[in-house]
Amino acid sequence: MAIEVLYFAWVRERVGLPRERIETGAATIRDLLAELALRSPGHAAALEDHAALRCAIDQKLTGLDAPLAGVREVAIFPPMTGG
Amino acid sequence: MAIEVLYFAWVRERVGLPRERIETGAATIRDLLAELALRSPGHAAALEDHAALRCAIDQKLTGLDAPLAGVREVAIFPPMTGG
Amino acid sequence: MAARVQSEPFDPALVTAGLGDGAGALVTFVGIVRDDGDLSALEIEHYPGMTEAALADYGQGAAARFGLTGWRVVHRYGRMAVGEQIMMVATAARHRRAAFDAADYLMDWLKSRAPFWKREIRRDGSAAWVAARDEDEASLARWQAGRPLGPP
Amino acid sequence: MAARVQSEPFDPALVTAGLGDGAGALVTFVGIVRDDGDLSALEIEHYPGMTEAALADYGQGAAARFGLTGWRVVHRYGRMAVGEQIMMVATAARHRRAAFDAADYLMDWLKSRAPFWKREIRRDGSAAWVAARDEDEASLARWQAGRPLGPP
Repeated sequence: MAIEVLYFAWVRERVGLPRERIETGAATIRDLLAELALRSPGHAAALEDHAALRCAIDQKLTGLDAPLAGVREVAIFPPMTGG
Repeated sequence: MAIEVLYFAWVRERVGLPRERIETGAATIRDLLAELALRSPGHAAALEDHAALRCAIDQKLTGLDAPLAGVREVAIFPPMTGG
Repeated sequence: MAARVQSEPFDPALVTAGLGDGAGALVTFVGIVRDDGDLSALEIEHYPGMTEAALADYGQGAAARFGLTGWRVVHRYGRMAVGEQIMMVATAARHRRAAFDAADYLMDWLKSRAPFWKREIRRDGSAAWVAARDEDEASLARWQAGRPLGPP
Repeated sequence: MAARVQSEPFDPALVTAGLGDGAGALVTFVGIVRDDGDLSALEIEHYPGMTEAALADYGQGAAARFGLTGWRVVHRYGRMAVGEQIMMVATAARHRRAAFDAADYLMDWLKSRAPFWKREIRRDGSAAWVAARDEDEASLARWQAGRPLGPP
Protein backbone atom coordinates (compact mmCIF):
# COMPACT_ATOMS: atom_id res chain seq x y z
CA MET A 1 0.00 0.00 0.00
CA ALA A 2 1.02 3.64 -0.52
CA ILE A 3 1.50 5.76 2.60
CA GLU A 4 2.45 9.40 2.97
CA VAL A 5 5.10 9.65 5.68
CA LEU A 6 5.71 13.01 7.37
CA TYR A 7 8.69 13.97 9.52
CA PHE A 8 8.95 16.84 12.00
CA ALA A 9 11.63 18.67 14.01
CA TRP A 10 14.95 16.83 14.34
CA VAL A 11 13.49 13.71 12.70
CA ARG A 12 12.81 15.81 9.60
CA GLU A 13 16.29 17.33 9.76
CA ARG A 14 18.06 13.97 10.05
CA VAL A 15 15.97 12.29 7.36
CA GLY A 16 16.55 15.36 5.17
CA LEU A 17 12.96 15.43 3.92
CA PRO A 18 9.70 16.83 5.33
CA ARG A 19 7.67 14.01 3.74
CA GLU A 20 7.84 11.14 1.30
CA ARG A 21 5.40 8.76 -0.32
CA ILE A 22 6.33 5.11 0.11
CA GLU A 23 5.08 1.70 -0.83
CA THR A 24 5.12 -0.68 2.10
CA GLY A 25 3.70 -3.91 3.40
CA ALA A 26 4.62 -3.07 7.02
CA ALA A 27 2.02 -4.24 9.55
CA THR A 28 2.78 -1.68 12.26
CA ILE A 29 4.57 1.62 12.65
CA ARG A 30 7.43 -0.19 14.35
CA ASP A 31 7.83 -2.39 11.25
CA LEU A 32 7.60 0.69 9.04
CA LEU A 33 10.39 2.41 11.03
CA ALA A 34 12.66 -0.59 10.45
CA GLU A 35 11.95 -0.44 6.70
CA LEU A 36 12.46 3.32 6.49
CA ALA A 37 15.75 3.14 8.41
CA LEU A 38 17.26 1.20 5.49
CA ARG A 39 16.61 4.04 3.03
CA SER A 40 19.63 6.22 3.93
CA PRO A 41 22.11 6.91 6.71
CA GLY A 42 19.93 9.98 7.55
CA HIS A 43 16.84 7.82 7.91
CA ALA A 44 18.80 5.39 10.09
CA ALA A 45 20.07 8.19 12.35
CA ALA A 46 16.60 9.66 12.69
CA LEU A 47 14.67 6.46 13.27
CA GLU A 48 16.90 4.00 15.12
CA ASP A 49 15.97 4.99 18.68
CA HIS A 50 12.29 4.11 18.91
CA ALA A 51 12.05 5.35 22.53
CA ALA A 52 12.83 8.87 21.28
CA LEU A 53 10.03 8.81 18.70
CA ARG A 54 6.33 9.57 18.77
CA CYS A 55 3.89 9.06 15.93
CA ALA A 56 0.48 9.82 14.55
CA ILE A 57 -1.69 7.85 12.14
CA ASP A 58 -4.02 9.94 10.00
CA GLN A 59 -3.35 12.87 12.34
CA LYS A 60 -4.17 11.06 15.59
CA LEU A 61 -1.49 10.27 18.18
CA THR A 62 -0.92 6.57 18.55
CA GLY A 63 1.61 4.05 19.82
CA LEU A 64 4.38 2.49 17.69
CA ASP A 65 2.59 -0.84 17.65
CA ALA A 66 -0.53 0.54 16.00
CA PRO A 67 -1.53 -1.40 12.85
CA LEU A 68 -1.12 0.30 9.46
CA ALA A 69 -3.91 -1.39 7.47
CA GLY A 70 -5.92 1.20 5.53
CA VAL A 71 -3.77 4.12 6.69
CA ARG A 72 -3.08 7.10 4.42
CA GLU A 73 -0.75 9.30 6.46
CA VAL A 74 1.84 8.48 9.10
CA ALA A 75 3.85 11.14 10.94
CA ILE A 76 7.05 10.45 12.87
CA PHE A 77 8.46 13.02 15.27
CA PRO A 78 10.20 13.65 18.60
CA PRO A 79 8.23 14.13 21.83
CA MET A 80 6.18 17.29 21.49
CA THR A 81 7.16 20.55 23.18
CA GLY A 82 4.21 22.88 22.83
CA GLY A 83 2.83 25.44 25.25
CA MET B 1 -8.95 53.08 77.59
CA ALA B 2 -10.67 54.54 74.49
CA ILE B 3 -11.10 52.23 71.51
CA GLU B 4 -12.64 52.89 68.11
CA VAL B 5 -14.91 49.94 67.26
CA LEU B 6 -15.88 49.35 63.62
CA TYR B 7 -18.66 47.10 62.34
CA PHE B 8 -19.12 45.69 58.85
CA ALA B 9 -21.80 43.93 56.78
CA TRP B 10 -24.68 42.41 58.82
CA VAL B 11 -22.90 43.18 62.09
CA ARG B 12 -23.03 46.86 61.13
CA GLU B 13 -26.67 46.57 60.11
CA ARG B 14 -27.74 44.87 63.34
CA VAL B 15 -25.76 47.23 65.58
CA GLY B 16 -27.17 50.13 63.57
CA LEU B 17 -23.86 51.99 63.49
CA PRO B 18 -20.75 51.73 61.29
CA ARG B 19 -18.46 52.68 64.20
CA GLU B 20 -18.43 53.99 67.74
CA ARG B 21 -15.84 55.18 70.22
CA ILE B 22 -16.03 53.43 73.56
CA GLU B 23 -14.30 53.44 76.91
CA THR B 24 -13.52 49.94 78.10
CA GLY B 25 -11.40 47.94 80.48
CA ALA B 26 -11.95 44.70 78.56
CA ALA B 27 -8.89 42.47 78.44
CA THR B 28 -9.72 40.64 75.20
CA ILE B 29 -12.02 41.00 72.21
CA ARG B 30 -14.25 38.30 73.68
CA ASP B 31 -14.64 40.39 76.84
CA LEU B 32 -15.28 43.47 74.73
CA LEU B 33 -18.05 41.67 72.80
CA ALA B 34 -19.80 40.81 76.06
CA GLU B 35 -19.63 44.46 77.14
CA LEU B 36 -20.84 45.78 73.79
CA ALA B 37 -23.75 43.32 73.71
CA LEU B 38 -25.26 45.14 76.73
CA ARG B 39 -25.48 48.44 74.86
CA SER B 40 -28.68 47.77 72.89
CA PRO B 41 -30.84 44.92 71.57
CA GLY B 42 -29.21 45.54 68.17
CA HIS B 43 -25.73 45.10 69.66
CA ALA B 44 -26.90 41.92 71.39
CA ALA B 45 -28.37 40.48 68.17
CA ALA B 46 -25.19 41.32 66.26
CA LEU B 47 -22.65 40.10 68.78
CA GLU B 48 -24.12 37.18 70.69
CA ASP B 49 -22.93 34.35 68.42
CA HIS B 50 -19.14 34.53 68.69
CA ALA B 51 -18.67 31.64 66.26
CA ALA B 52 -20.23 33.78 63.51
CA LEU B 53 -17.83 36.68 64.11
CA ARG B 54 -14.37 37.55 62.90
CA CYS B 55 -12.26 40.48 64.05
CA ALA B 56 -9.25 42.63 63.41
CA ILE B 57 -7.11 44.64 65.80
CA ASP B 58 -5.50 47.72 64.34
CA GLN B 59 -6.38 46.38 60.86
CA LYS B 60 -4.81 42.93 61.31
CA LEU B 61 -6.93 39.78 61.47
CA THR B 62 -6.77 38.14 64.86
CA GLY B 63 -8.62 35.68 67.09
CA LEU B 64 -11.32 36.64 69.62
CA ASP B 65 -8.98 35.94 72.51
CA ALA B 66 -6.39 38.49 71.42
CA PRO B 67 -5.50 40.98 74.19
CA LEU B 68 -6.65 44.59 73.85
CA ALA B 69 -3.92 46.41 75.77
CA GLY B 70 -2.67 49.42 73.79
CA VAL B 71 -5.12 48.89 70.93
CA ARG B 72 -6.65 51.82 69.04
CA GLU B 73 -9.03 50.21 66.57
CA VAL B 74 -11.06 47.01 66.75
CA ALA B 75 -13.25 45.80 63.89
CA ILE B 76 -16.00 43.17 64.24
CA PHE B 77 -17.51 41.53 61.17
CA PRO B 78 -18.89 38.30 59.65
CA PRO B 79 -16.62 35.84 57.82
CA MET B 80 -15.23 37.56 54.75
CA THR B 81 -16.58 36.87 51.26
CA GLY B 82 -14.17 38.50 48.85
CA GLY B 83 -12.97 37.37 45.44
CA MET C 1 1.30 49.73 43.15
CA ALA C 2 0.61 46.02 42.71
CA ALA C 3 -2.62 45.99 44.79
CA ARG C 4 -5.57 48.28 44.09
CA VAL C 5 -9.01 48.70 45.68
CA GLN C 6 -11.44 50.76 43.66
CA SER C 7 -15.12 51.19 42.87
CA GLU C 8 -14.60 51.80 39.13
CA PRO C 9 -14.40 49.03 36.52
CA PHE C 10 -10.93 47.91 35.43
CA ASP C 11 -9.39 46.86 32.14
CA PRO C 12 -7.52 43.53 32.43
CA ALA C 13 -5.14 44.56 29.65
CA LEU C 14 -4.07 47.62 31.64
CA VAL C 15 -3.79 45.63 34.87
CA THR C 16 -1.35 43.19 33.25
CA ALA C 17 0.60 45.79 31.22
CA GLY C 18 4.31 45.00 31.47
CA LEU C 19 3.72 42.13 33.88
CA GLY C 20 5.04 39.48 31.50
CA ASP C 21 8.44 41.17 31.17
CA GLY C 22 11.13 38.62 32.02
CA ALA C 23 8.53 35.93 32.71
CA GLY C 24 7.68 32.74 30.83
CA ALA C 25 4.16 32.34 32.23
CA LEU C 26 1.38 34.79 33.03
CA VAL C 27 -1.82 33.60 34.71
CA THR C 28 -4.86 35.77 35.30
CA PHE C 29 -8.07 35.17 37.18
CA VAL C 30 -11.07 37.46 36.69
CA GLY C 31 -14.14 37.14 38.92
CA ILE C 32 -17.43 38.11 37.29
CA VAL C 33 -20.90 38.72 38.77
CA ARG C 34 -22.54 35.43 37.79
CA ASP C 35 -26.03 35.28 36.40
CA ASP C 36 -27.73 32.71 38.64
CA GLY C 37 -31.27 33.28 37.42
CA ASP C 38 -32.65 36.11 39.51
CA LEU C 39 -29.59 38.05 40.60
CA SER C 40 -29.61 41.70 39.66
CA ALA C 41 -26.40 43.00 41.23
CA LEU C 42 -23.78 42.53 43.92
CA GLU C 43 -22.91 45.15 46.50
CA ILE C 44 -19.49 44.80 48.04
CA GLU C 45 -18.50 46.48 51.30
CA HIS C 46 -14.89 46.63 52.44
CA TYR C 47 -12.72 47.90 55.28
CA PRO C 48 -10.88 50.96 53.94
CA GLY C 49 -7.29 51.03 55.08
CA MET C 50 -7.13 47.39 56.07
CA THR C 51 -8.17 46.15 52.61
CA GLU C 52 -5.27 47.74 50.76
CA ALA C 53 -2.78 46.50 53.37
CA ALA C 54 -4.20 42.97 53.31
CA LEU C 55 -4.06 42.70 49.50
CA ALA C 56 -0.47 43.97 49.43
CA ASP C 57 0.43 41.55 52.21
CA TYR C 58 -1.11 38.49 50.50
CA GLY C 59 0.41 39.45 47.15
CA GLN C 60 3.87 39.82 48.67
CA GLY C 61 3.39 36.51 50.48
CA ALA C 62 2.53 34.78 47.21
CA ALA C 63 5.46 36.42 45.42
CA ALA C 64 7.89 35.14 48.06
CA ARG C 65 6.40 31.67 48.35
CA PHE C 66 6.20 30.97 44.60
CA GLY C 67 9.11 33.06 43.35
CA LEU C 68 6.98 35.31 41.19
CA THR C 69 8.55 37.82 38.82
CA GLY C 70 5.48 40.02 39.33
CA TRP C 71 1.88 40.13 40.53
CA ARG C 72 -1.17 42.41 40.50
CA VAL C 73 -4.45 42.39 42.39
CA VAL C 74 -7.42 44.66 41.71
CA HIS C 75 -10.62 44.35 43.74
CA ARG C 76 -13.71 46.50 43.36
CA TYR C 77 -16.22 47.56 45.97
CA GLY C 78 -19.68 49.12 45.64
CA ARG C 79 -22.44 47.97 43.31
CA MET C 80 -21.82 45.74 40.28
CA ALA C 81 -24.43 44.42 37.85
CA VAL C 82 -24.55 40.83 36.58
CA GLY C 83 -21.77 40.33 34.02
CA GLU C 84 -19.48 43.00 35.47
CA GLN C 85 -15.93 42.20 36.52
CA ILE C 86 -15.50 42.11 40.32
CA MET C 87 -11.81 41.53 40.78
CA MET C 88 -8.66 40.25 39.14
CA VAL C 89 -5.45 38.51 40.14
CA ALA C 90 -2.45 38.28 37.79
CA THR C 91 0.73 36.33 38.52
CA ALA C 92 3.90 36.10 36.45
CA ALA C 93 6.69 33.58 36.89
CA ARG C 94 9.44 31.89 34.93
CA HIS C 95 7.49 28.60 34.83
CA ARG C 96 3.80 27.80 34.60
CA ARG C 97 3.45 25.78 37.81
CA ALA C 98 4.45 28.76 39.98
CA ALA C 99 2.17 31.16 38.12
CA PHE C 100 -0.83 28.82 38.35
CA ASP C 101 -0.27 27.96 42.00
CA ALA C 102 0.28 31.57 43.05
CA ALA C 103 -2.95 32.73 41.37
CA ASP C 104 -4.90 29.86 42.95
CA TYR C 105 -3.34 30.60 46.38
CA LEU C 106 -4.08 34.31 46.13
CA MET C 107 -7.70 33.62 45.22
CA ASP C 108 -8.06 31.40 48.29
CA TRP C 109 -6.69 34.20 50.49
CA LEU C 110 -8.88 36.84 48.91
CA LYS C 111 -12.05 34.73 49.20
CA SER C 112 -11.70 34.12 52.92
CA ARG C 113 -9.20 36.55 54.40
CA ALA C 114 -9.53 39.88 52.60
CA PRO C 115 -12.01 42.24 54.31
CA PHE C 116 -14.77 42.26 51.69
CA TRP C 117 -18.42 41.33 52.23
CA LYS C 118 -20.82 40.64 49.37
CA ARG C 119 -24.53 41.31 49.36
CA GLU C 120 -26.75 39.91 46.62
CA ILE C 121 -29.52 42.10 45.25
CA ARG C 122 -32.30 40.07 43.63
CA ARG C 123 -34.50 41.24 40.77
CA ASP C 124 -37.43 41.55 43.17
CA GLY C 125 -35.40 44.07 45.18
CA SER C 126 -34.67 41.77 48.14
CA ALA C 127 -31.08 41.62 49.39
CA ALA C 128 -29.05 39.15 51.44
CA TRP C 129 -25.47 38.94 52.65
CA VAL C 130 -23.54 36.10 51.04
CA ALA C 131 -22.55 33.45 53.58
CA ALA C 132 -18.96 32.25 53.69
CA ARG C 133 -18.64 28.72 52.31
CA ASP C 134 -16.91 25.83 54.07
CA GLU C 135 -15.36 24.82 50.76
CA ASP C 136 -13.53 28.16 50.56
CA GLU C 137 -12.00 27.52 53.99
CA ALA C 138 -11.04 24.01 52.88
CA SER C 139 -9.47 25.41 49.72
CA LEU C 140 -7.38 27.86 51.77
CA ALA C 141 -6.33 25.09 54.17
CA ARG C 142 -4.69 23.20 51.25
CA TRP C 143 -1.78 25.65 51.38
CA GLN C 144 -1.18 25.38 55.11
CA ALA C 145 0.18 21.85 55.20
CA GLY C 146 3.74 21.96 56.43
CA ARG C 147 3.90 25.51 57.65
CA PRO C 148 1.68 28.14 59.19
CA LEU C 149 0.62 30.96 56.90
CA GLY C 150 -0.33 34.44 57.90
CA PRO C 151 -2.86 35.44 60.50
CA PRO C 152 -4.80 32.92 62.61
CA MET D 1 -13.65 28.92 16.41
CA ALA D 2 -12.36 28.25 19.92
CA ALA D 3 -8.93 26.92 18.80
CA ARG D 4 -6.58 28.86 16.53
CA VAL D 5 -3.12 28.16 15.14
CA GLN D 6 -1.39 31.14 13.60
CA SER D 7 2.01 32.70 12.99
CA GLU D 8 0.92 36.28 13.82
CA PRO D 9 0.91 37.75 17.33
CA PHE D 10 -2.41 37.75 19.19
CA ASP D 11 -4.14 40.18 21.53
CA PRO D 12 -5.31 38.47 24.76
CA ALA D 13 -8.19 40.96 25.09
CA LEU D 14 -9.54 39.90 21.69
CA VAL D 15 -9.02 36.21 22.45
CA THR D 16 -11.15 36.46 25.60
CA ALA D 17 -13.79 38.83 24.14
CA GLY D 18 -17.23 37.66 25.28
CA LEU D 19 -15.82 34.59 27.01
CA GLY D 20 -16.92 35.70 30.49
CA ASP D 21 -20.59 35.92 29.46
CA GLY D 22 -22.62 33.81 31.87
CA ALA D 23 -19.51 32.76 33.80
CA GLY D 24 -18.33 33.64 37.31
CA ALA D 25 -14.64 32.87 36.74
CA LEU D 26 -12.28 33.43 33.83
CA VAL D 27 -8.72 32.08 33.92
CA THR D 28 -6.09 32.80 31.31
CA PHE D 29 -2.61 31.46 30.78
CA VAL D 30 -0.18 33.21 28.44
CA GLY D 31 3.16 31.61 27.55
CA ILE D 32 5.98 34.04 26.79
CA VAL D 33 9.44 33.51 25.26
CA ARG D 34 11.51 33.64 28.44
CA ASP D 35 14.75 35.53 28.62
CA ASP D 36 17.18 32.96 29.99
CA GLY D 37 20.37 34.93 29.43
CA ASP D 38 21.45 34.16 25.88
CA LEU D 39 18.27 33.19 24.11
CA SER D 40 17.48 35.26 21.04
CA ALA D 41 14.30 33.63 19.71
CA LEU D 42 12.19 30.51 19.54
CA GLU D 43 11.19 28.80 16.33
CA ILE D 44 8.11 26.63 16.55
CA GLU D 45 7.26 23.98 13.99
CA HIS D 46 3.86 22.30 13.92
CA TYR D 47 1.86 19.69 12.02
CA PRO D 48 -0.66 21.59 9.90
CA GLY D 49 -4.04 19.91 9.93
CA MET D 50 -3.39 17.76 12.96
CA THR D 51 -2.59 20.75 15.19
CA GLU D 52 -5.95 22.45 14.75
CA ALA D 53 -7.79 19.17 15.30
CA ALA D 54 -5.76 18.35 18.42
CA LEU D 55 -6.34 21.76 20.01
CA ALA D 56 -10.08 21.57 19.34
CA ASP D 57 -10.13 18.03 20.71
CA TYR D 58 -8.28 18.91 23.94
CA GLY D 59 -10.39 22.04 24.44
CA GLN D 60 -13.63 20.09 24.01
CA GLY D 61 -12.30 17.44 26.39
CA ALA D 62 -11.56 20.07 29.03
CA ALA D 63 -14.95 21.72 28.51
CA ALA D 64 -16.75 18.41 29.08
CA ARG D 65 -14.60 17.30 32.01
CA PHE D 66 -14.77 20.57 33.94
CA GLY D 67 -18.16 21.87 32.82
CA LEU D 68 -16.77 25.00 31.20
CA THR D 69 -19.08 27.73 29.93
CA GLY D 70 -16.44 28.55 27.30
CA TRP D 71 -12.78 28.14 26.31
CA ARG D 72 -10.24 29.45 23.80
CA VAL D 73 -6.80 28.31 22.73
CA VAL D 74 -4.42 30.22 20.48
CA HIS D 75 -0.98 28.84 19.63
CA ARG D 76 1.56 30.46 17.37
CA TYR D 77 4.17 28.84 15.12
CA GLY D 78 7.20 30.30 13.36
CA ARG D 79 9.79 32.60 14.89
CA MET D 80 9.21 34.56 18.11
CA ALA D 81 11.69 36.87 19.84
CA VAL D 82 12.31 36.91 23.60
CA GLY D 83 9.36 38.60 25.30
CA GLU D 84 6.82 37.70 22.63
CA GLN D 85 3.65 35.80 23.48
CA ILE D 86 3.74 32.18 22.27
CA MET D 87 0.30 30.88 23.15
CA MET D 88 -2.72 31.39 25.32
CA VAL D 89 -5.39 29.31 26.99
CA ALA D 90 -8.57 30.86 28.42
CA THR D 91 -11.22 28.97 30.38
CA ALA D 92 -14.53 30.23 31.74
CA ALA D 93 -16.74 28.48 34.28
CA ARG D 94 -19.34 29.24 36.90
CA HIS D 95 -16.84 28.61 39.73
CA ARG D 96 -13.14 29.28 40.07
CA ARG D 97 -11.99 25.70 40.76
CA ALA D 98 -13.26 24.46 37.38
CA ALA D 99 -11.72 27.39 35.50
CA PHE D 100 -8.33 26.98 37.20
CA ASP D 101 -8.25 23.20 36.80
CA ALA D 102 -9.32 23.30 33.15
CA ALA D 103 -6.60 25.83 32.25
CA ASP D 104 -3.97 23.80 34.11
CA TYR D 105 -5.18 20.57 32.43
CA LEU D 106 -5.18 22.14 28.97
CA MET D 107 -1.64 23.43 29.47
CA ASP D 108 -0.47 19.94 30.40
CA TRP D 109 -2.03 18.55 27.21
CA LEU D 110 -0.61 21.29 25.03
CA LYS D 111 2.89 20.92 26.47
CA SER D 112 3.16 17.21 25.78
CA ARG D 113 0.46 16.16 23.32
CA ALA D 114 -0.07 18.98 20.84
CA PRO D 115 2.12 18.62 17.72
CA PHE D 116 4.47 21.56 18.25
CA TRP D 117 8.25 21.45 18.45
CA LYS D 118 10.37 24.29 19.78
CA ARG D 119 13.85 25.21 18.65
CA GLU D 120 15.92 27.69 20.64
CA ILE D 121 18.02 30.19 18.72
CA ARG D 122 20.91 31.55 20.80
CA ARG D 123 22.46 34.98 20.45
CA ASP D 124 25.58 33.40 18.93
CA GLY D 125 23.37 31.97 16.16
CA SER D 126 23.47 28.36 17.36
CA ALA D 127 20.19 26.49 17.52
CA ALA D 128 18.91 23.41 19.34
CA TRP D 129 15.61 21.56 19.59
CA VAL D 130 14.08 21.79 23.04
CA ALA D 131 13.93 18.38 24.74
CA ALA D 132 10.66 17.23 26.30
CA ARG D 133 10.83 17.32 30.09
CA ASP D 134 9.93 14.43 32.39
CA GLU D 135 8.16 16.87 34.68
CA ASP D 136 5.74 17.80 31.90
CA GLU D 137 4.82 14.13 31.50
CA ALA D 138 4.39 13.84 35.27
CA SER D 139 2.20 16.93 35.28
CA LEU D 140 -0.03 15.45 32.57
CA ALA D 141 -0.22 12.13 34.43
CA ARG D 142 -1.84 13.91 37.42
CA TRP D 143 -5.12 14.03 35.47
CA GLN D 144 -5.16 10.39 34.50
CA ALA D 145 -5.82 8.91 37.94
CA GLY D 146 -9.18 7.22 37.89
CA ARG D 147 -9.82 7.18 34.18
CA PRO D 148 -7.93 6.99 30.92
CA LEU D 149 -7.73 10.22 28.99
CA GLY D 150 -7.34 10.56 25.26
CA PRO D 151 -4.70 8.92 23.09
CA PRO D 152 -2.01 6.59 24.47
